[in-house]
Amino acid sequence: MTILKGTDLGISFGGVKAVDGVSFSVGSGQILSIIGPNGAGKTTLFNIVSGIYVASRGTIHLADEDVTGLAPHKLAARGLSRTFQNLQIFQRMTACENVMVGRHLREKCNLLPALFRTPSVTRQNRETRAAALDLLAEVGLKDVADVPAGSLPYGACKRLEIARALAAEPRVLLLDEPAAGCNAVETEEIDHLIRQVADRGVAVVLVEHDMKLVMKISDRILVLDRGRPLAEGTPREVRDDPKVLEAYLGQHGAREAARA
Amino acid sequence: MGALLNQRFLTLVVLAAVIAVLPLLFPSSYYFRVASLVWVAALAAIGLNILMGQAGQVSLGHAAFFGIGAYAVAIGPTHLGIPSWAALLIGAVLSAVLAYLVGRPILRLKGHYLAIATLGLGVLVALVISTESGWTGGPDGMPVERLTLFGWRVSGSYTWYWVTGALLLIGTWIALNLDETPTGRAFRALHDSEVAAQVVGVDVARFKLQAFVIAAVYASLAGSALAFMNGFINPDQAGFLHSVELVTIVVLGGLGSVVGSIVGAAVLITLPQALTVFHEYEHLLLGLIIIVSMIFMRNGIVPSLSALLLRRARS
Amino acid sequence: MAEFLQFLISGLTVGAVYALVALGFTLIYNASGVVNFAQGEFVMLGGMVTVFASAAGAPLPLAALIAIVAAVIIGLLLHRLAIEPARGASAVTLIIITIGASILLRGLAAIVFDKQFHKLPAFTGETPIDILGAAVQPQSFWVLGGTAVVVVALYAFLEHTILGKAVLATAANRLAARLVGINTTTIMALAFGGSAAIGAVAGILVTPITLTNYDVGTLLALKGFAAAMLGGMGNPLGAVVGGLLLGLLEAFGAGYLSSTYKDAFAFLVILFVLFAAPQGLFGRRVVERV
Amino acid sequence: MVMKAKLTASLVAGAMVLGMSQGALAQDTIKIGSVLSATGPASFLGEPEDKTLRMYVDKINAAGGINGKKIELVIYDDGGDANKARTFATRLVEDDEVVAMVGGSTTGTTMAMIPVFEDAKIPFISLAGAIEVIDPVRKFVFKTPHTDKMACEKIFEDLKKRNLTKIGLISGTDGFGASMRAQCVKVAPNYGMEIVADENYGPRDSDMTAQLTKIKNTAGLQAVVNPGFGQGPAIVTRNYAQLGMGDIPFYQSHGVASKSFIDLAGAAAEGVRLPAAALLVGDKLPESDPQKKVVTEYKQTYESATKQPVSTFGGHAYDGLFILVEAMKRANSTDPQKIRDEIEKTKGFVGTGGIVNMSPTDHLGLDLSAFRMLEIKGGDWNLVASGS
Repeated sequence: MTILKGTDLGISFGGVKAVDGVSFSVGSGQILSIIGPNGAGKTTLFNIVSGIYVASRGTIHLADEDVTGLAPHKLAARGLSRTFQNLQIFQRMTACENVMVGRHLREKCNLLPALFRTPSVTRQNRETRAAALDLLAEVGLKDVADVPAGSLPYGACKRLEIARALAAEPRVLLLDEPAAGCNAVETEEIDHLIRQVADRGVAVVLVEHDMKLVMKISDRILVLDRGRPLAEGTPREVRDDPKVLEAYLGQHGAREAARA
Repeated sequence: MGALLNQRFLTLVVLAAVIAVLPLLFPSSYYFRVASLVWVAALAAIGLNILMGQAGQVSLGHAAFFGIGAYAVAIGPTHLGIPSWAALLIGAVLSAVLAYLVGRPILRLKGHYLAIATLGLGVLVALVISTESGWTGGPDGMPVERLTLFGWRVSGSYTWYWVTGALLLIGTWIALNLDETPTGRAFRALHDSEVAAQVVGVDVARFKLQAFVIAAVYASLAGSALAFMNGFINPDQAGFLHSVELVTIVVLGGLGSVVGSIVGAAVLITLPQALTVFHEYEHLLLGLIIIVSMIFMRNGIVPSLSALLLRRARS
Repeated sequence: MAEFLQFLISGLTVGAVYALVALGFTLIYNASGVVNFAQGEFVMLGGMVTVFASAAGAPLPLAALIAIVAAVIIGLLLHRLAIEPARGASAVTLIIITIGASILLRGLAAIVFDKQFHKLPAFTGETPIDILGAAVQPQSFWVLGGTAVVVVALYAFLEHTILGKAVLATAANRLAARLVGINTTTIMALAFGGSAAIGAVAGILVTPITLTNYDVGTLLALKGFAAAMLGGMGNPLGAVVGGLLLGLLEAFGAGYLSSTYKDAFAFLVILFVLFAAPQGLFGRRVVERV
Repeated sequence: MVMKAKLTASLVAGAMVLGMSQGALAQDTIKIGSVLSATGPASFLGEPEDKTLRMYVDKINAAGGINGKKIELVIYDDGGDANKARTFATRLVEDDEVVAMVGGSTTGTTMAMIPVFEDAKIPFISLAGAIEVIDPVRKFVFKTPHTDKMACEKIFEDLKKRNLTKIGLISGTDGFGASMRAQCVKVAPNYGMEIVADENYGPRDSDMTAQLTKIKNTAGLQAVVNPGFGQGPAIVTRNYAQLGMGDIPFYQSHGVASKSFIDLAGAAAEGVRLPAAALLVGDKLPESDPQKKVVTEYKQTYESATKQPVSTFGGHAYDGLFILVEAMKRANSTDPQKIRDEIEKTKGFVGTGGIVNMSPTDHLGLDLSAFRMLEIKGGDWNLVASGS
């Protein structure tokens, strides 16, 4: 069943149509990849879907509810979680605290008990930390749990963001270039991780440049070019679509590729 | 976790010990007076530090809440016949309500725009206080009735040293409590990345507002304490320069460091007292000391020194 | 009508000074990201040095020149000794440094000069000029004209010289500017020197009207900052418009509403403008990039 | 270079003061304290007060001190901040253990310090203007400057003589201006005055034409009074002339009583009237005037030592110091209680502000005759002949 559906989405900045008439849908346990050349509007689309930008047209439905224009934290409360292409980790907090913030929606968060640190607050804190440590173990960061996140290497930060996004126990997970800057072994690990998450019934939407990874794990692929949808289909359909080749390699390159 | 709990506990024990032992070194009650001023300023600064250091939101008008707290305990008993202790609570509630009401639109602003908006709020409150002289005594200020608790009349430098010291201890305890809770983490998260905090479900506007209200209540209580202690209050305490002084204490001591706010207050309150021997060079030296310490301890006194000690210990 | 004109000219004259202070804020902010709360002290220096140089026998134009040079030297020293060593520190740390600098400069002025109020003679006499019933001091025209000259000169410098374009490039993106070979340290020094000069000019122009002493800077810094934010931080045009607007708000507020609450009126307008336009009137609408 | 030498000197001096602060000479000296606003917005009050006190304490000591004991003067600068003043007051009482205090430049700082001296039972001679300092009478608090109420009365008296009753007020919103405005509004009916315009300006404002335009256009206006101090009244006076209001009689207060006002306001000051102490017109007083000798001597001493024009503010400090010194001589004791009693008995003291006759119900001891009505003519103060 479809859990996240975007219909005819569009937004423009200073007259430039960054996203223009894009529709997509993804079901629970499915992996949808969004690909396209730089500037195709992939991240912008993510920002619209996660509520950071407000679309100038189109609608978004999350589990059949119209969530168009809802603020990010409200979308998060409805089960949408994401990572960022250029890292948005909490630099001054430890790795573990980063993931604990990810559990925010699962925690009781009343001000007065917090100020006077009632026993229930301490207990909840212990539980949250345990859950966070489990997630860190899952992404292979258990050893650095109490290290300030700002001092972690790039690849570790990428995985930390995934752990934080997972901590919210989302129904839909948007991953923006999770494998960027990772070596082959790390990419392999992320590949496994994404598969696992999807198998748990989470809908995953992925923006990724690593075509090997995309072709391997995607159920469906959406190709964007200059903000417009170019093609949509299974990995195989998309790979064989001449329009896609052309967009990626230019007309000349497409002819070359067709000949090869 | 155990280590963190200990650190929190240790901070409180050390602070309590300092408050308890200092009087043994004081030759006269003038020193009690200066120390009480430090405790009061530190209390206000700790609150402001929750807003600035934890949640990362600037307030250049924080003395407004200090002034509201101070004038509540001056006006309440004098003009309205409200008992002093109730006026203190009313002041805190008023500050919280004002912070809640103006916080919503103001906290949508970012960085310098937030600074000017809070500054504007501070100027407005100070202006009302100094103009409505029928209630507030105008620019020359007004007397404050002594605080009476269960028949005990709280007065004298010595008594106020202990009262403000106890207040500071409670304020410190609460601020340290906040650190390791969902609320405290939400503050720090939205400071580092608002957008990332939002997408994991943190209602950024709500938490900014909470931090603003907490900081306002701290300032209001500190203001009330000072008014009771002085038995007199004037609009300077609500003014722009006092706001700047509070921000300077927070930054000088160290953004985000509770101990830093206490150290910052100690430095900025005692420095002018120590510099009086230099007569006309007092202000020049004060400015110089602020510049030099910010250059060499750019993260603030406490964070910079503890980082230095940590490095020493490692090598 | 005469009343309206009187308020208008009074507001514009005061506003022009706010505009110049705001312009100084903007220049330094653009080049370095620093909000310089010592900006008001440059205005104080401009007035005080001119007063003391002319008391020592220098003719007014020479005294004014000495004042500008003195302010520029102080501006450069401020950059070299206080801002440059703290390079990379957080914005709020740098603000506290400039507040320290402002306390220091005020203390220094109280010692080097004195704590008395001083005046300068109006440049071209004090006989008021009648404009449709409004009585205007000739010095007002010097203030307005001087401000216009500074604004035009700054505009020409920024738009039509290589160095000016380097300043704009640094303002737009410091890292990129460095990558294309712009010495951003020099640009920052230039900005501090330039805004000190602008401040000093403001001080010289306005002292015949407003008088000066060692601590006139604090309030001017406050108002100039407000003006810069009203216009939109980092936008020179915004600084000028914000300054003039603030001056007009005060004058019309005092004239038509309440002279007691005229500052309240000005700040209320600032608050409502910011609620409607969180980046000020001419600020860049930034789209968050994530 | 000079600055550096001066700095070194004060560093050394500072270190010495620190070293000896515990008063090795306590037996042979009398400690007098002072808290003044020598910097900040009220520095034009605090600075001449500071200079006067230091200058005359040196003179008294050079002449052998009081009953053989030298005066040790401790002065702190509160920067105009009442909270700081309060702390310094505590410091004077608790740490420096002074036997008396002459200071408190503004009403705000004075009011904040009063409880300290009342509690410690140490006499406090304030240099602040407002009437609330001595009304109600507090046992240990005295003051030397004329009250703002008296200034209003003196002005209204003069207006009445000229048959002018419809007045406009333009007041500073600082403590002095606001307090005097309130007093003027209060006593106006006693003199048949009607306040037809009532405007205000901030203590740091640089243009008051908007307020003055409003006053000018008020129907029936006959005279304007400007309660205020600092540079504000100078700007008001200039704007007054700029708007061509010169033919409407204009009154300043005793808050501008220094030659620098005439200097700052320039030609615009011509014809302005104000109530002030005899100090400003010492050379124009008839030989028979009892104050002539005191005020000309003080003026000469102050102006030759500081190269700055004399002000009545410094004069208030002079009066306070000598009222105290004479009380101490009479008491022949350093017991604060005895000194207080003697201050209260001050009779016929000829000071710069007038002839002081204190009593248990009057801790100021001046009457309206202490004020002279002056008019600025030819760039100088002139006595207004009574009856004109």
